[in-house]
Amino acid sequence: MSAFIQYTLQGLATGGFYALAALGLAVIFGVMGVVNFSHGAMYMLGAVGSAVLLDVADVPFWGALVVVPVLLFLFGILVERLLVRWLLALDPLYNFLLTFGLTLLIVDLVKRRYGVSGLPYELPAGLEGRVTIGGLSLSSYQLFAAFFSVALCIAVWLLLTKTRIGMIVRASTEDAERTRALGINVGRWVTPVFGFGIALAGVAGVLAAPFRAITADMGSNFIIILFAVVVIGGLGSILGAVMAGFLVGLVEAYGQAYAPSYAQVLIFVLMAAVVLVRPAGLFGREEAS
Amino acid sequence: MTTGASTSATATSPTSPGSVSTPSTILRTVDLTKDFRGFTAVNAVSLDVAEGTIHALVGPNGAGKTTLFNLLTGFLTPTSGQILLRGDDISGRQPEEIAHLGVARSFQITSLFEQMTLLEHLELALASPTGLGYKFWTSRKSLGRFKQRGMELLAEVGLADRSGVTAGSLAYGQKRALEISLALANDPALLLLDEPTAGMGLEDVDRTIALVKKASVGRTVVFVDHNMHVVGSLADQVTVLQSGEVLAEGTYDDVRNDERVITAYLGESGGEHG
Amino acid sequence: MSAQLTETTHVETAASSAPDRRLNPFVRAGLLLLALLVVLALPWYIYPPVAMDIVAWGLFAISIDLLLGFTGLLSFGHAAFWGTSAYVTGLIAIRSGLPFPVAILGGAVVAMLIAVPTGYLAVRRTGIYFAMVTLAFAQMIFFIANQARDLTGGENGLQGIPKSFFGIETVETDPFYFYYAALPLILLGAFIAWRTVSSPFGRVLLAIRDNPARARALGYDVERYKIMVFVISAGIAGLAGGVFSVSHGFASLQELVWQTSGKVVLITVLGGIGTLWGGPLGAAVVVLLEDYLASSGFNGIGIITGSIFVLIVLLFRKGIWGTVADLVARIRSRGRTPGRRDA
Amino acid sequence: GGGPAAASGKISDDKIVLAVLNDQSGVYKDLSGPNSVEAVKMAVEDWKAKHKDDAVSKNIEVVTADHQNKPDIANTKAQELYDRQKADIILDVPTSSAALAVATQAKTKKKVYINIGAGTTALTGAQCNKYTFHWAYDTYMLAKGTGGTLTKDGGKKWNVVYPDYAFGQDMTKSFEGQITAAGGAIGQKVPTPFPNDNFATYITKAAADKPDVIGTMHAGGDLINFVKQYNQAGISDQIKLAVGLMFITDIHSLGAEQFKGVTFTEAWYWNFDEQNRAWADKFQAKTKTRPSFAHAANYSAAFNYLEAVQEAGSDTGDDVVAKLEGKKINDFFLRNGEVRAADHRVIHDAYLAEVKPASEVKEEWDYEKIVATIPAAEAFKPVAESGCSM
Amino acid sequence: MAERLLTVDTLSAFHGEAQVLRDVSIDVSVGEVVTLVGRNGAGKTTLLRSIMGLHKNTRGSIALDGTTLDGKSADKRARLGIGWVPDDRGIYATLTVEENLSLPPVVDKDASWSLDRIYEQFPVLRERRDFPGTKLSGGEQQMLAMARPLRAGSRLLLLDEPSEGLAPVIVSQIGQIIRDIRSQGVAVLLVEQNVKFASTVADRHNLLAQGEVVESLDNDAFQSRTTELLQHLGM
Ligand SMILES: Nc1ncnc2c1ncn2[C@@H]1O[C@H](COP(=O)(O)OP(=O)(O)OP(=O)(O)O)[C@@H](O)[C@H]1O
Ligand SMILES: Nc1ncnc2c1ncn2[C@@H]1O[C@H](COP(=O)(O)OP(=O)(O)OP(=O)(O)O)[C@@H](O)[C@H]1O
Ligand SMILES: CC(C)C[C@H](N)C(=O)O
Ligand SMILES: [Mg+2]
Ligand SMILES: [Mg+2]
Repeated sequence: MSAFIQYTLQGLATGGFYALAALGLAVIFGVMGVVNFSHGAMYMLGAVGSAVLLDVADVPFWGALVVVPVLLFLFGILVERLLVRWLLALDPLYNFLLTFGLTLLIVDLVKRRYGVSGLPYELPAGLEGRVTIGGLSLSSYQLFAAFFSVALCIAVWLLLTKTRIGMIVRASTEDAERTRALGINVGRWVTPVFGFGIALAGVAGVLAAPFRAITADMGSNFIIILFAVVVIGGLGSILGAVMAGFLVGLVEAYGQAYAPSYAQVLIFVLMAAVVLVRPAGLFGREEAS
Repeated sequence: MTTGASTSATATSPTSPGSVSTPSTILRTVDLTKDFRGFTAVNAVSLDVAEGTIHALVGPNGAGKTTLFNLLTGFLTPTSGQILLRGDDISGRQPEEIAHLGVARSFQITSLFEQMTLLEHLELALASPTGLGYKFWTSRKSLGRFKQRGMELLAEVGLADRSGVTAGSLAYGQKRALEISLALANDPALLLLDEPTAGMGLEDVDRTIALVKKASVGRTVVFVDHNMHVVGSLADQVTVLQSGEVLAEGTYDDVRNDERVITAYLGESGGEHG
Repeated sequence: MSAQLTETTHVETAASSAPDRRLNPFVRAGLLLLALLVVLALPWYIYPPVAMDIVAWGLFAISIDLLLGFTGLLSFGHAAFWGTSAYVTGLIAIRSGLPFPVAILGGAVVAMLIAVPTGYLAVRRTGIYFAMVTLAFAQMIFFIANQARDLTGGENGLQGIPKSFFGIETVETDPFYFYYAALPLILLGAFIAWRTVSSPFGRVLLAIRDNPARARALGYDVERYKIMVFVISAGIAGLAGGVFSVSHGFASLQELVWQTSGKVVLITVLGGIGTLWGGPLGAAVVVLLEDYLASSGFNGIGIITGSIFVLIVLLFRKGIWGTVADLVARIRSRGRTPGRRDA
Repeated sequence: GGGPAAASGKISDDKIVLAVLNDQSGVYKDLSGPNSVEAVKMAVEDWKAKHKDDAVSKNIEVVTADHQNKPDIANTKAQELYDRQKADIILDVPTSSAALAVATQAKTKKKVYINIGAGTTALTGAQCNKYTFHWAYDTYMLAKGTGGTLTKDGGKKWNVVYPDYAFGQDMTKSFEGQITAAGGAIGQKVPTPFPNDNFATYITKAAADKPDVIGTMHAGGDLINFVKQYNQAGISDQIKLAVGLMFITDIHSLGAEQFKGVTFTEAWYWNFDEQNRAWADKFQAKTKTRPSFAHAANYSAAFNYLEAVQEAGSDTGDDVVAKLEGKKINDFFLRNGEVRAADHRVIHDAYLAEVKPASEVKEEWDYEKIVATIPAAEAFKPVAESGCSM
Repeated sequence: MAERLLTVDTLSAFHGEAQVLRDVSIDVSVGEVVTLVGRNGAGKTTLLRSIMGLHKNTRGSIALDGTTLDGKSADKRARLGIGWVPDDRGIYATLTVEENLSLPPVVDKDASWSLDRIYEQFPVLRERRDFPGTKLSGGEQQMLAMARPLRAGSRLLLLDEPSEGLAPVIVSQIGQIIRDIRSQGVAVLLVEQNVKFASTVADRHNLLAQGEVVESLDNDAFQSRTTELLQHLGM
C-alpha cells in the first residue's frame, strides 16, 4: 500500500511536469491555432540553456528559472516574427510542418555546438534532500517541481480566461484583421503569446535540468508524449491539457510499477480509448460536423 | 407541450412511433428535442408535413429552425424524441443515410466545393445514389453519363452557360442557385431549403420563388425564410417557431394575423420590410 | 469572401484541383514516358541501392499525397504501414523462402489490415487532429514492434532478409538487377494511386477535401470513403516499405519511428502535393542529399533538411512540381497575352 | 573460401582505403565519432612513419561515413564504402543493430570489417563470419568484470535495471551468469522502456527490497538520466551503484561527483600508465580532448590492419584475414592481446575501474581509478561457449 | 446643416486587376444616416472596407472630421471612432457573447452603451451571455455585431447589410436603434439591399452600380421613385 502511495506521488510529480509543458502547447494552439512541433525542442533549449548558463556565467538554478524563460520568450518572439506569423492565415498544417522543420534545425544546431552526450547539472541548493512523511519519502526537488508546475498552471489559466489580455489574445488569433478593425493593435499581442508559450516550455526545461539528461535529443520523445497529452485532454482546451498531464503522469507511474514493459504503450492505448469514446478529448469542445 | 394549433394527429398517442398519422404525412416529428449543454434549442417540437405541400418554417432568430433542419438531416442527433419519415424512425441516422432516403437539403450558409466546376458538382450529386463513387478502379470518365442530366439541372436554375467554371468564382446569388440545383439533383421526395433567398436582390428572389415553385411539383418542400414575401408566395402551410417551441401553425394568412406571431416575430409592420 | 463554417483542410496543392486539368493529354503522355525512362535509367547513373531508395521513398510519398493532396488528410504516422510491411515482408521472406515479390505483397496486405482499425479511429477527426491521432497510433505500433522482439529482433532489427527470386542469382546478389526485378512493384503502387485519383472515387475524395459536410448532404458516407482511401494508401506505403526492406536485407525499428513519418511528409511537401508526381521528385532530392551529406563529413543533416523544410513551407508551398508548373503556366500565359500587367 | 588468392604484392586499385563508419551526429558521436576518424588517421601516419619506403603502398586513404546509428543507413553506407569508395576495411560501427547489418555486408563482399563500438556478442557468436572482427569489448567482458568482481567483493544481492532491448537484455543475461558464478544472485530484473527519461518509479522499485548493489545496463543519455535520478532517490549511501557500460565521455558530461564511487569495467584508460598517457597526449594535441577507449581501439585496429596488409603484401580480404587470425599483439591498447582464430574475438586485458570523487580529480578528464586488471584469458567468453561457426 | 464627419473623395478601389470602385465621392454628417444601395457585387462592401482601412488597393482620399485617414491602420481608425459591422457579422467563436461585446476598446465614454443597456435592447443576448459567440443563431449574431460598436461608443457606424437574415420584428428593432443613435449624433453609413428598410431609416441614399455612384438623392425623392430606381438598377 505504501508503495502504491509512493507511485501515486511520483506520478503526480511527473504529471505536473507534463501539465506545464502541455499548457504551453495548448496556449499556443488555443490562441493561435498553431500546433507547435518545436515545443519539445524549446523544452530542450530550456534545459540546455540552464546548463550553459551555469557553465559560462555561474547562474544557479534559481537564476535560470527566471533568466531562461525570459530568453526563450525572446527567442519565441523571434521565431514568431520571422517564421510562424507568415503562415497564421493558412491551414494549421503549415505551421505544424514549419515547426517540424525548425525542430530538426534546432536539435542539430545544439548537437553541433554542445555535443550529444549531455551537459552536467546539479540539484539546486536547498532542495537536495528528501521529505519523509510517515513511511513515504519523496525527493524534495520533485515535490518542489510538482507544486511549482501546478501553481504556474493555475496562474496561466486565470490569465487567459479571466483577464482582458486573454480575451484580446483569443480574438486576435481567431481573426486578426477583424480584431484590428475593432480598434485593437493586434500585432502587439499575438507575438508575445507565442513567446509566452515557448517560455512555458522553457520553464519545464529548466525544471527538468536537475533530474533529466540534458541532451539535444531530450525533447524528441517528450513532444510525442505531449501530443498524446493534448489529444487526451482536448487539443484546444487549456484545462484539458493540465488535467490530462496529471492523468498521463499517473498512468505512466502505475504502468512502470506494475507493467514495466508496457508503460509507454499504455499512454497511447489510453489515447486511443479517449479518441474512440470522446473524439474531441476529455475536455475538448465538440467539433461542428 | 405543443403550443399552438396543431393541425392533425399530434393528439393521437405521439409515443408510438410506428403509427402513421395520416396517409399523406411524409415527415413527422414527435416531441423532438435538442439540448446544447443545458440550452434547449429545439423543445418538444411535434410537426406534421403533408406529402406534396410546401411548408414554411419561420420564427425569430435563434428559434431553432436551422437546428431543426440539422436534426432532420442527421447533422445533429436529437436529445430525445423521434423523426419519422413515412412512418419510419430515422432519428440518429447519419446524414448520408438520410440523403439516400430521398431527403435533400441546402445550407443557410453557402456550402459548395469551391474548386470544382458546376458540372462536376452535379455529377457528384447524381452519382451519389448509384454507388459509382466507390469505384476506385474505373476511370473518371464513367461520370460522363451524368453530364446530360447535369446540364439540364443547371439550365433549370439558369446556370447552364457557367457549367465549366469553378464554384468559387460565382457571384453569391448564383451560388445560392447552385445550392438549390444540387438539392434537386436526385429528385428528392423531401426538399429542405434553409433561407434560400438570404442575401439576394429582389430580382433574384423572384426567380428563386419561381424555381422553388417549379421544383415543388411532385414533391414536398420545407423551407426557412425571413422574407415574408417569399413565405406568402410559396407556403401552403406555415409553422412558427419561437424559443425552440411551436408557437403557431396554419396557412400564411392564419399565421400573419395571429397576435402572438405579430408580437414575437412580425412586429407591427407585419413583416413588410422585405 | 463567404465564410466557410466547415472545418476543412485547405492545403495548397500543386495542381489547382484535379491533377490533369492543366496539362493537355499529349504533354501528359510525354511526361509519363519521360518519367518512365528516367526511372528505368536511374541505376545506370546512380548507385543502384540508392536508386532503389529513391523509388521506394517516392512511392511512399505518393501514398502520403493520396491522403494529403487528394483527401486533405495529413497522416503523420505513415511509418506504421511502411514499417509493418517491412517487417512482415522480411518475416515471410526469411521463414518461407518465397520469392520476394510475394513477400512484399504479403507485407502490403498486412499493412492494409492494420490500417483498417487505425483508419476507423483516425478519420473521426480532421485537420491537425487527424495528424496527431495517426502519429499516436504509429507510436503504438513502434512500441509493439519493440516489445515483440522474438519476432522483430527488437533493437537489432530483422537481419538477413533474402532476395529470393526464382533462383535467378544475378537478381539475388547484384543490386543493379535487383532494381529491375523490384521496379514493377513500385510501378504497381504508383499505378494504383493514379487509378484511384482519376476514378469517380477520386472525385468524391476531392469533394470531401473541399467540403465534407456538403459531401455528406449529397449522400456520401464521408468516413467510409476516408477509411477506404486510408487503407489503399497504407497498402501503397506497404509496397514501398516491403521493397525497401528487401533491398536493404533487413527491417529495423527505424522504419517505425516518428521521424520516418515526418521525413516522408517532408518529401511529399517538397515535391509538391496534389500531383502524385511531386513525391518521387522530392524523394530524389532528399535521398540524394542525405546520401551526399552522409559522406561529406558535414555532420548535421537536420540543419540542412530542417532549413529546406522551413523554406519550402514559407516560400514554395506548392513544392518543386507546383512551383515549376506555375512558372511554366506563367510563361505561357505571358506569351499569349502580352503586355498584361498587375494594376 | 574466396576466389583465387591474389598474388603477393597486389594492392587493389593501387591504394589502401580505410573507412570509418560510425555515428557522426547522434548520441554516440562523442564517445567515438569524428575523433575516431582522427585516431585512424594518426594510425596511418604512424604506420607510414614506421615503414617508410618499404610500405606495400604509400597511397593510403581514410574515408568516413555517418550511419546515424540507423541500421538501414549503415547497411547502405557499408555497401557504398566497399563498392563505390573502394574501401578495403570498415572500422568502428557502434550500435549493435547497425554492426550486425554491416557484418552481413562484409561477408557478402568478402572484405574486412573490424568492429569497435558495438557491444553484442553475436558478432563473434551466432552471427560471426570470416571477415568480421570484434576488437575492444563486448557485453560478456563487461559482465565478467563488473558483475563477477563486485559479487566476490561482497555484493551478493543484486537488482538489475535494464533497457528493454537487445543490448540491455544481453547485458542482463551476461551479468546474471557472472553474478551467479561468483556466488551471488539477482533478485529483481526491472526492464525499462528504451529510450526513457523518467526512472523514478523503477528506482523506487529496485531499491524496495534493499539489495547490496543496483546494476544499471543503460547507456548514453539513458544512463545519465538514470544516474541523476538515482542520486536524487537518496539511496546512494546504502546501495552501491554498478554501471554496465560506461565511457569516459559519460563521466565527463555528468560530472565526476554524480558518479562518485561507481564501479564499472574499462577496456582501456588513458591515464593508466605512461604508454597510454603518451598516446593520449598525442591524441589531445590533435583533438583537444582526451580519448575514450573506443578512440584508442580504433587506432589499434587500424594500425594492426595495416601491419597485416604489409605482411600479406596484399589488401585482399582473404589474405589479410589469414594474417590477422591467431595473431598475438601487444600495443598500447591491446595488452596480452590475441586475435582468436576461431571466432575473431580480440582478447586483451580488461580493467575494473572506479570513478574518483571530485576531490581526487587532479586534472581534467582524470576521472578513473583502476582497481584491478582482469587477465585477457579470463575477460572474454571462452571460444567453446561462443557458438560461432564460420 | 450639421458638421460633416466622413468625406470620401473620388475613391477608386481594385481587386487585383479589376477596378471595383470608380471615383466614388460621398459624405456623411453628424446625426445623419446615409445609405449605399445596389445589387450584389456593386462594390458596397469594398467601399466600407476601404473606409475602415482594410482594403488597401485604393486611390483617392478619405477623411474623418477633416483630417485624412491616409496611412492610418485599421485599429487606429477604429479608435478614432469608426465602428464596423461586417457583412459576415464577425463574431468570435472563442469568445463568449459578453466577451465579444466588451472586446472593442471604448472610444467615447459618454457615447458608450453600458452592457445593461445593450441587454435591455437585446434580451436574448443576456440569456446567452456565457455562450461562445458563434453558437448563436445567424440572427442573434447579427444583433451581437450591431451591439458591439454601440458598446464602443463609435461616432461613425459602417453597417454592412444589418437586416440580412433577421426576423422582421428584429429588423424593425434595428431600424429603431439606428434612428435612436442618429438622434444622439452618431453618423451612419448603411449598406442595404433591403430597399424598404433603407427608406425607413435613411436621410440620403447613394445608388451604386458597377462601382459608380449613379444617383444621389434624399429620402423623399428616393421613396417616390423607388420602383423606377429599382428597375434601373436591376434590383
Ligand atoms: N477578394 C476579392 N477578389 C476579387 N474580386 C473581389 C474580391 N472581393 C470582391 N470582389 C469583387 O468586387 C466586386 C465588388 O464586391 P463587393 O463585395 O464590394 O460587392 P457588394 O456590393 O458588397 O456585394 P454584395 O451585395 O453581394 O455583398 C464584385 O464584383 C466582387 O466579385
Ligand atoms: N452547436 C450549438 N451549440 C450551442 N448552441 C447552439 C448550437 N447551434 C445552435 N445553437 C443555439 O440554438 C438556438 C437555435 O439556433 P438556430 O441556428 O437553429 O436558429 P435559427 O432559428 O435558424 O435562427 P436564424 O434565423 O437566426 O438562423 C440559438 O440560440 C443558437 O444559439
Ligand atoms: C553504447 C554503445 C556504443 C553500444 C550500443 N548500445 C550497442 O548497441 O552495442
Ligand atoms: Mg438559421
Ligand atoms: Mg457586400
